[in-house]
Amino acid sequence: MTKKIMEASHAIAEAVKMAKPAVIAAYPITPQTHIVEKLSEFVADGETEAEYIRVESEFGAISACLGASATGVRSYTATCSQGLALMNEVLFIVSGMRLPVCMTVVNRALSAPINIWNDQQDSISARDVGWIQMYAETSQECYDLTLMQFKISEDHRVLTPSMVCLDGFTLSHVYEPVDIPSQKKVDEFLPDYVPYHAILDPEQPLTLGPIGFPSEYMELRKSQVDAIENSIKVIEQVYKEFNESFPVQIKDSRPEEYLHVEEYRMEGADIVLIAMGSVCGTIKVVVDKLREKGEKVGLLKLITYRPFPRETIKKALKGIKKVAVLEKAVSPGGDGPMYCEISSIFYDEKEKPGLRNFIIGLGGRDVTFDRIRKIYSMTKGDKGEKQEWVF
Amino acid sequence: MTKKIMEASHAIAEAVKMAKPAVIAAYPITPQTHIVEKLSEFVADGETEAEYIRVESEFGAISACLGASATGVRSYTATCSQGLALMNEVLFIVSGMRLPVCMTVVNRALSAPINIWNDQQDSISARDVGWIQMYAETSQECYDLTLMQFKISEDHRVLTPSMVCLDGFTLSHVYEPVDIPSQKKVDEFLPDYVPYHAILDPEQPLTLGPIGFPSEYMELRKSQVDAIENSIKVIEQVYKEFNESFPVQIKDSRPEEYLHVEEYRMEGADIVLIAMGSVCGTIKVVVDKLREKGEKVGLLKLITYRPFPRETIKKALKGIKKVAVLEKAVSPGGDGPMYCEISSIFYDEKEKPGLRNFIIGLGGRDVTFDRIRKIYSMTKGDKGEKQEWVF
Amino acid sequence: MAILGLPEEEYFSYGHRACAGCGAAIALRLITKAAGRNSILVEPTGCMEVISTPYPETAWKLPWVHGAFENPASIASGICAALKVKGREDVNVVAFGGDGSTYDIGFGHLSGAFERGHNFAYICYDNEAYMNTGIQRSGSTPYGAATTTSPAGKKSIGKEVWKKDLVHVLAYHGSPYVATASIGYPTDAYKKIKKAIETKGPTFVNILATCPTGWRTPTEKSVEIAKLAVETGVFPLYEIVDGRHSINMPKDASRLKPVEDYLKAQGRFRHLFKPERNDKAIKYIEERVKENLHRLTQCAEKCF
Amino acid sequence: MAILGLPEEEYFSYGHRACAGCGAAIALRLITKAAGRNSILVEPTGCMEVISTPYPETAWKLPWVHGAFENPASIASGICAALKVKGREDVNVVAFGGDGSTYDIGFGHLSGAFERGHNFAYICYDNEAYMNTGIQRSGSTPYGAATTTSPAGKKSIGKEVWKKDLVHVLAYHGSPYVATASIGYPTDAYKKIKKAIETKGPTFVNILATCPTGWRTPTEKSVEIAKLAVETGVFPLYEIVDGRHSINMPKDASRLKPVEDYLKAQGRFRHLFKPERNDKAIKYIEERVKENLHRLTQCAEKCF
Amino acid sequence: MKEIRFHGRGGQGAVTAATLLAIAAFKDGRFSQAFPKFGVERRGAPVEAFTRISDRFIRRKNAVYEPDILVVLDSTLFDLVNVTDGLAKGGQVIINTEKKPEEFNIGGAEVSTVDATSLAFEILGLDIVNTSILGAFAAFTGEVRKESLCEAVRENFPQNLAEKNVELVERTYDKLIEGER
Amino acid sequence: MKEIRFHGRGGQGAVTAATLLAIAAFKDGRFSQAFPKFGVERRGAPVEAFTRISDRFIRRKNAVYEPDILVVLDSTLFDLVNVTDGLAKGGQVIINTEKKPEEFNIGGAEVSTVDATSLAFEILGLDIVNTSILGAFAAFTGEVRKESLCEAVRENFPQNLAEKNVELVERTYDKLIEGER
Amino acid sequence: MIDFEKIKLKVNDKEVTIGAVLESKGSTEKTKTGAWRSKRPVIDYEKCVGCGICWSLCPEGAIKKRPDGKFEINLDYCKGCGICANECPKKSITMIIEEK
Amino acid sequence: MIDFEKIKLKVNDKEVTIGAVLESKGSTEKTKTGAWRSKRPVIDYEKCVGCGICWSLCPEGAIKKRPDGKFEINLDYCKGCGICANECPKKSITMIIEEK
Ligand SMILES: Cc1ncc(C[n+]2csc(CCOP(=O)(O)OP(=O)(O)O)c2C)c(N)n1
Ligand SMILES: Cc1ncc(C[n+]2csc(CCOP(=O)(O)OP(=O)(O)O)c2C)c(N)n1
Ligand code: SF4
Ligand code: SF4
Ligand code: SF4
Ligand code: SF4
Repeated sequence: MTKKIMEASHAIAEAVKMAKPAVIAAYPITPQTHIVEKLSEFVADGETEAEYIRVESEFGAISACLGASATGVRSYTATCSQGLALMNEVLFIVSGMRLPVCMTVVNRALSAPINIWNDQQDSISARDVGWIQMYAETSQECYDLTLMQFKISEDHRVLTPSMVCLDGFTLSHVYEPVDIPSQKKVDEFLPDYVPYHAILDPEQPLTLGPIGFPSEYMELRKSQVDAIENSIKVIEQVYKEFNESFPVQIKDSRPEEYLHVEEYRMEGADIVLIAMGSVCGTIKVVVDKLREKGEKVGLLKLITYRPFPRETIKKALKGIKKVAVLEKAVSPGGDGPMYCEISSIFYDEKEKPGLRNFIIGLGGRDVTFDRIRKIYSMTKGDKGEKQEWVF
Repeated sequence: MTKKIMEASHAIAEAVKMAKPAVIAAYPITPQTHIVEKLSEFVADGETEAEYIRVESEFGAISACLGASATGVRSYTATCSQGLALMNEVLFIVSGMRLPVCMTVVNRALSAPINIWNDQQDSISARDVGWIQMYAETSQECYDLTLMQFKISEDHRVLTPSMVCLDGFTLSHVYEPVDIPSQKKVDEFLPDYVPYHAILDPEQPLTLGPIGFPSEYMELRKSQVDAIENSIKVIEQVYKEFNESFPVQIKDSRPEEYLHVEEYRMEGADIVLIAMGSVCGTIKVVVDKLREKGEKVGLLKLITYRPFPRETIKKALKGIKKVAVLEKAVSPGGDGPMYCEISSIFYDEKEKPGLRNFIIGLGGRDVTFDRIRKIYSMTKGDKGEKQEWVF
Repeated sequence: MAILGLPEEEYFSYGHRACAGCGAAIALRLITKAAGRNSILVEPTGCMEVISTPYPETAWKLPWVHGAFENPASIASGICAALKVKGREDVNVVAFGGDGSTYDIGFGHLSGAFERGHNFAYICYDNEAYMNTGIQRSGSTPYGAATTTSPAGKKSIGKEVWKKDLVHVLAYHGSPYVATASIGYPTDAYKKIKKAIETKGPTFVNILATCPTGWRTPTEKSVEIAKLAVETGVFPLYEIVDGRHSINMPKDASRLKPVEDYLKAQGRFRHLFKPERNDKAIKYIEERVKENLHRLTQCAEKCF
Repeated sequence: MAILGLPEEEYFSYGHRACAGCGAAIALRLITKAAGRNSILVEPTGCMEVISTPYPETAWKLPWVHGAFENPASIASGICAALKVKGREDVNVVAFGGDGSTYDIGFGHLSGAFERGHNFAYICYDNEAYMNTGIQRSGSTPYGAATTTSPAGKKSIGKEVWKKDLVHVLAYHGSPYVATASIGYPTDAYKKIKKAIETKGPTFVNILATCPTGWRTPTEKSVEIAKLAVETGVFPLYEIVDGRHSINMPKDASRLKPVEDYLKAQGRFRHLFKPERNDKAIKYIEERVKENLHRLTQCAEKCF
Repeated sequence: MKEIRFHGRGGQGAVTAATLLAIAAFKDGRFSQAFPKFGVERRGAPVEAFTRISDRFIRRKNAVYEPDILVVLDSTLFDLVNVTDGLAKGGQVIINTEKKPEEFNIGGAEVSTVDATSLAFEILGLDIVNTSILGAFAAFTGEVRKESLCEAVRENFPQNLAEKNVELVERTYDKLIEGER
Repeated sequence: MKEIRFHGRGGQGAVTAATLLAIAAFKDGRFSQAFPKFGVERRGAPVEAFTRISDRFIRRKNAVYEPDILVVLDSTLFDLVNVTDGLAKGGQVIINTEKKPEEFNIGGAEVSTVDATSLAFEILGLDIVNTSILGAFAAFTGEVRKESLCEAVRENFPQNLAEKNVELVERTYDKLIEGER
Repeated sequence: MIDFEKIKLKVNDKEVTIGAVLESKGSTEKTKTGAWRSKRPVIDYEKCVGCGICWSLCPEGAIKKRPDGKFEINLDYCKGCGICANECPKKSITMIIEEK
Repeated sequence: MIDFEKIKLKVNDKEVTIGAVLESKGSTEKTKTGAWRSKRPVIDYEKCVGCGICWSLCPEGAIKKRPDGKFEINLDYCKGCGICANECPKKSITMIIEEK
């Protein structure tokens, strides 16, 4: 166990190194580069046994991970934005083949116009691809969730690839304190990957990726959807095990206990803001300040986004009067993606909170204290439209 | 005006030919092939002036369309499934650049396992890319919507690319009666494309596709989102103009009047099924049969899906007791995409219908009368879970 | 047990759903025989993938994986890396795809894998069009051939540009072994594929495989036509080993059969002869075939 | 007005945000001069795109479009087709990108566009790594160079494979004109680019462009080092016109400067000399440079 | 509405037959629809194709499960697939065969046979039976007019094949109508 | 909490300085955070970097708008960018310059200057001032201990540069503390 | 080793495997594609010299070596393409039309 | 022709163009990148023979021909890379440190 101050990118690289993947295949893209550069150093210096494939594109990266994972080893990649969009087709394939590939997404806006700064459009627009998604607020969470994602994805009940998402620059390039446990403890928590359903090996020849006819395709899809739905329980278990194995070392650098959501000062709250990722840190500060002034406000931070923890959210928001959903992504011509999903949770409920949608921080627009305060007061005062962009 | 019996694919090829695009760039993929093969014939026989670029991939196809559209000419492509997923990155770029590229999507399931049959996962999973989407039930609608999409996309208030989606095989490969108007009438309805904001021309050198900083990116995105939101009115106008220019020739082969939605036997209905695409034809037959038995059931068919016609839907469902949303797509780990969007429309309403979600027809699973009846009776009897897969 | 130098054991089972007379299916039999039991196979989307794995059936008797249409070379890269880490570098990694995947949509990734230098063999079963989707032109479709996206018509003679020379293109990627082969010469093809698999580094064999459906030829002629392609010089057989060419066919152009024999035998070239003969196009093809052969011979003699 | 044979007019404006001493910026000046006013430019994502179009500013004075990182050749294809239909085939279509786009992620599409035979020129400003994202290795990075994804380390000597020979690869696509150039020889480069633009069909020039930031060289040496690359034979200058080579540099290897001079001048090769000299690697580089030159000379003399 | 299912082998023209029938019915002033069974079948493999004929625009887009009429282009298919699967009660079956209807025992269905192969050989010199069997269809069912069929063939076949096939339709039709066989 | 903004030019090491400061503060047992202004700036262009120091874990991830302390690595930046933008009332400004603090007129702020360039030339033989100015920062603000800074430098610089830079930190610090200038 | 019993799931009324994985056992042999055939190869063993050319070229792999060194055709899978007949150097194979 | 006034939109408090389109007018000249410079080239016109080599090699295009045939440097944009000084065959350019 070492407490260090390090970039979130490097915390992830550390976690990946300590998870001992056999194959890393990645293509550089800002702001993911610091992760893969660090991993390259580890490889160059022999600090990891992993093979690093310097692919010619992100399409190549995810495909190489597919190949490696199908050969029965742990495989890892990292990307974002244009790179994630370029992987789109293969993302569906990897999850359909139930290969537990693990990925880091360093959230960045999508072109056009081209923009290298943060929002979450990239991974949000990949919400249908059948991957587990978790979002990190801090460098510590980056490290922790990265370790956990391998365990979750590879669980035999899950066998579903996963993304850990962190905000580009706003988190990825921030140096802050992180606690890195010992390799021994990590090994205990995360044993080697043992293939369960798929491995390319002349000892037992298998056929992976056949054609699925109308007579079976829908059942195959259902079994995949069931697996990701059921993973909600497995994720809870892994969170729990992690909480027990790795108690908090640096106060406030992560939730006391990992759960699908983190409830921040929600006791007795009338108004709750919902958000994901690094902006939650900033919101917490504003919540503290508002609470000081006697405002009954709290934050509901989503950590697990796919599978969408419907029951947990519903429970957490029970009795809340007004909820503001803050999103760093849109669905042009439709309502905010997270807004829609939350509204669907409450559709059948008698008692439900007032729900507002705020689009924030697109393309690196900073989410300042003022902007958060504005969202709070608009929500409180029922001002503005159902969906508001906070510029 | 000729009434002909033809494959929906060919109806689309006819419409494209008559819309006189300058550049067609497409890559073959089942079940889109009949469209591009027909277009290839037209080109080979000199029946169109269009340049057909036989690209090396769908990524190339959409990029070539981008280039052509940026040069100020009408451009067209067609694809589906793996091909649409491969285009993903550039779809966002084309809409961000506000280039009115027009595309046909011949809906097909996504791998893995690979499956060439119909569902709508491909275009539904592209609902965030900033393109207009319309879904056709019949060959006539394929023809009509294809003509209209050019007019809509190129409207100076819109300048947003569009997809016309039709079910693979289930519609694309069906021969049925279609009325093809004269070229003269088509020319009147659809004049040449006149670039408004972007053209690559040495006469007036422009820079297209610059880098957008955090200081402007969010405003640029907003202006794009506004355009697609506002297109709802333009689409209505174009529908109207089309209705006037091209009255129905073949009864029942299309709505009497194009609107964002088609209300089928919704007068006095207690229960309404919502669906898109060719399955609506089958549902209509079942609705008729149920009505004969005195059941108060109707169908709400969505034609416009992006922008999502929230107000129209809300109005149409006013007073309805129970609604079943039938979807040929899922968002693994989340609720049905359309289900979420519809629930979000009603979030703030006091009076709202009971809402159910049925996943149907994935990977070519036929949607039979029985399955539709089952959905109806489950909805009526409040049987089953909120989301049900109808195998 | 070997017959005609080919192992008797089959790794690609009957019951597959290829058309009768499919040349690519012959190629698959040869590829799998050359690979042998200790191999992992990678295949992109295409006819041979579709006809071989109709879930829950599979024609394969070896480890086999299909991902997408574009990425067999990338998947193979991942497998190679995984095997390296597992200390199982004795296992052959063999990717094979149609020309659509190889020449077009998957070529960027193939090029990348060759640049990186993975130890795998890539075999293209070259049936000169996208057959699975119904005979559309590919970068490998020969000049003048009619396909559904390059139909012959009033303003079109079929494919309007020459076939991409992928074998040399990959040779110039620094591959230690590239070769052409034809299902018309199964023993030669088998040997070349085996050599490709045994050579360390990224290697390539392009095996011409008649598609009776797409070429519009009688099913029984599949092998005959694949031979004819070689005998007329249209599809020369050669190897490039570490940059050195060696041709294994008559280098003397005068000993070749007329190119016309090859064209006439196939429906996809019918429009060059009917309703009237297109002398210009036929001549162009003949000359270019001759020129290519000349260059190849020169290379074999003098250069690399 | 011309100076040193180069038109005086500038189409790429100052105020752009390239690093001081950026060789690629020199290349852009040359490319735009060769293209001239009647041109449309296409550029992929990369340093030169980022530094030239910081909205709402632009350094361009010509029609210019950027789509993505992968697709300049495809966008150019669309433009060519559109111009054809508009009857404006007099307009030059010039695409240019860094080596990352050209050699790697965009190469499949470039290959496709060359196969189809569009009438456009593609210029690669070759700074031998992904610079925009912070100096990662590309298919063009030379053997032994340290980058952030191929760092030198205990188990690594930097990039472990040889630079992709894209010029020949594209020549074998049947391009009527391909060439190498260097910002060290601006007039030569200008002429070649102009020739590429004027030649009908898909043409290619690979222009070596020092990146002081990525190569870890002093800014004032950018041109000197680009010359040195040629003078040492590391980056030979030649054209291939309709398949025939012609070399425009000393063919006599004995008249070349030592390869070491080139390596030593650059931080990216420092680990080959410090802390201790890596004789094996240096020798390997020298020999391979010699061998390449030898092949090239042979081609120029005997073959094509 | 009548639902018709064609059985043939990949390459035999069952899909074309279904389409031609739909076109002809449309020419008769009726409404129709035709589509293949969407598969990945290759040449030689059993295939199916469907036609629906009605007096109103046909809305349904689901598969045909209970055909009223079966058209079997190749009698060897009986050994291969369950040809009569779902055949509606009182349905009709038209088979290309040299055999007599009595030789087929298809519970309750009305069986008609035609030696389309011989006719096709006679007129086309080829074993391509899809137009011949359409002539038989017209003759046996009366669901479509011979003239419309001929027109459909004429418009949709390449010039060099059209007339021969029209002849084949007519010959088959006339022969059967005249009860010659 | 103290918020510090560094101004420099691309390539001058402002980002490294901000990071080292954060590391040093952490070594002091405090909490800290460092990050650059996220841009596409190239060598030579003005850049900014930030450090936050606090006694609790720092949660906020928004930008720094009202820095308490400014550190200016290159005084020519004053002509280029609005260096003092948002400077908190009573804030501190540390400038690398030969000039005296009095020569700068920054409304209300406490200005300190250090000739880091000369010191860097003297000790490193190079114009790389980021470690020197950190020594000055420690001396002027007392927000971080010299020893921690030295440790941070030692751990984060390549061996061949570490000791010289440690010397530079110390020299600068000592010189300023002793008030020698 | 993958235990195929473990990776089977029952969904709806169908049994499917996780990720659609299959054992590479050549299970297409369940489908007797010989039924597609309209012509059938018949070997004249008088002429056959057992060279094996037909064997090497059959797209189906439907020709097997007999103990006597000659070759025989597995009509369960032979699709009747006629390649063997066309390529047999001894012209010992004839294609005959299948009985209907 | 595109009318730039028409394609401007006011969003929030910013004016943006549809699709982020710009006129290719070399408007980066608004940004005086000369400010990035830490060294400055000074031409000794005694030595300069007006060959134009510096002009051809400046990455900024910051060197202009003067009416007298010699060349001058536009210090608004010169970033001080020193290429001109390094390449001048007459060694007529010296790089001097910018005043701070
Ligand atoms: C991204 C993508 N685009 C298109 C397709 C459709 N597709 C599947 S196979 C195929 C053609 C295959 O051609 P080839 O590689 O030559 O193999 P063949 O079918 O000839 O054996 C196409 C276009 C696809 N599966 N994925
Ligand atoms: C699909 C995708 N992947 C990655 C990136 C990130 N990216 C942008 S530019 C670049 C490198 C450019 O390298 P090169 O083409 O050599 O040009 P240079 O920057 O050296 O001028 C990369 C990796 C991207 N924009 N899009
Ligand atoms: S990093 Fe290199 S290529 Fe990019 S602007 Fe700087 S010098 Fe030019
Ligand atoms: S006819 Fe064809 S399929 Fe049958 S055995 Fe001969 S080669 Fe094989
Ligand atoms: S090719 Fe002819 S001779 Fe040879 S084994 Fe076959 S049947 Fe016998
Ligand atoms: S120093 Fe560099 S930027 Fe300045 S004028 Fe000389 S070459 Fe141009």
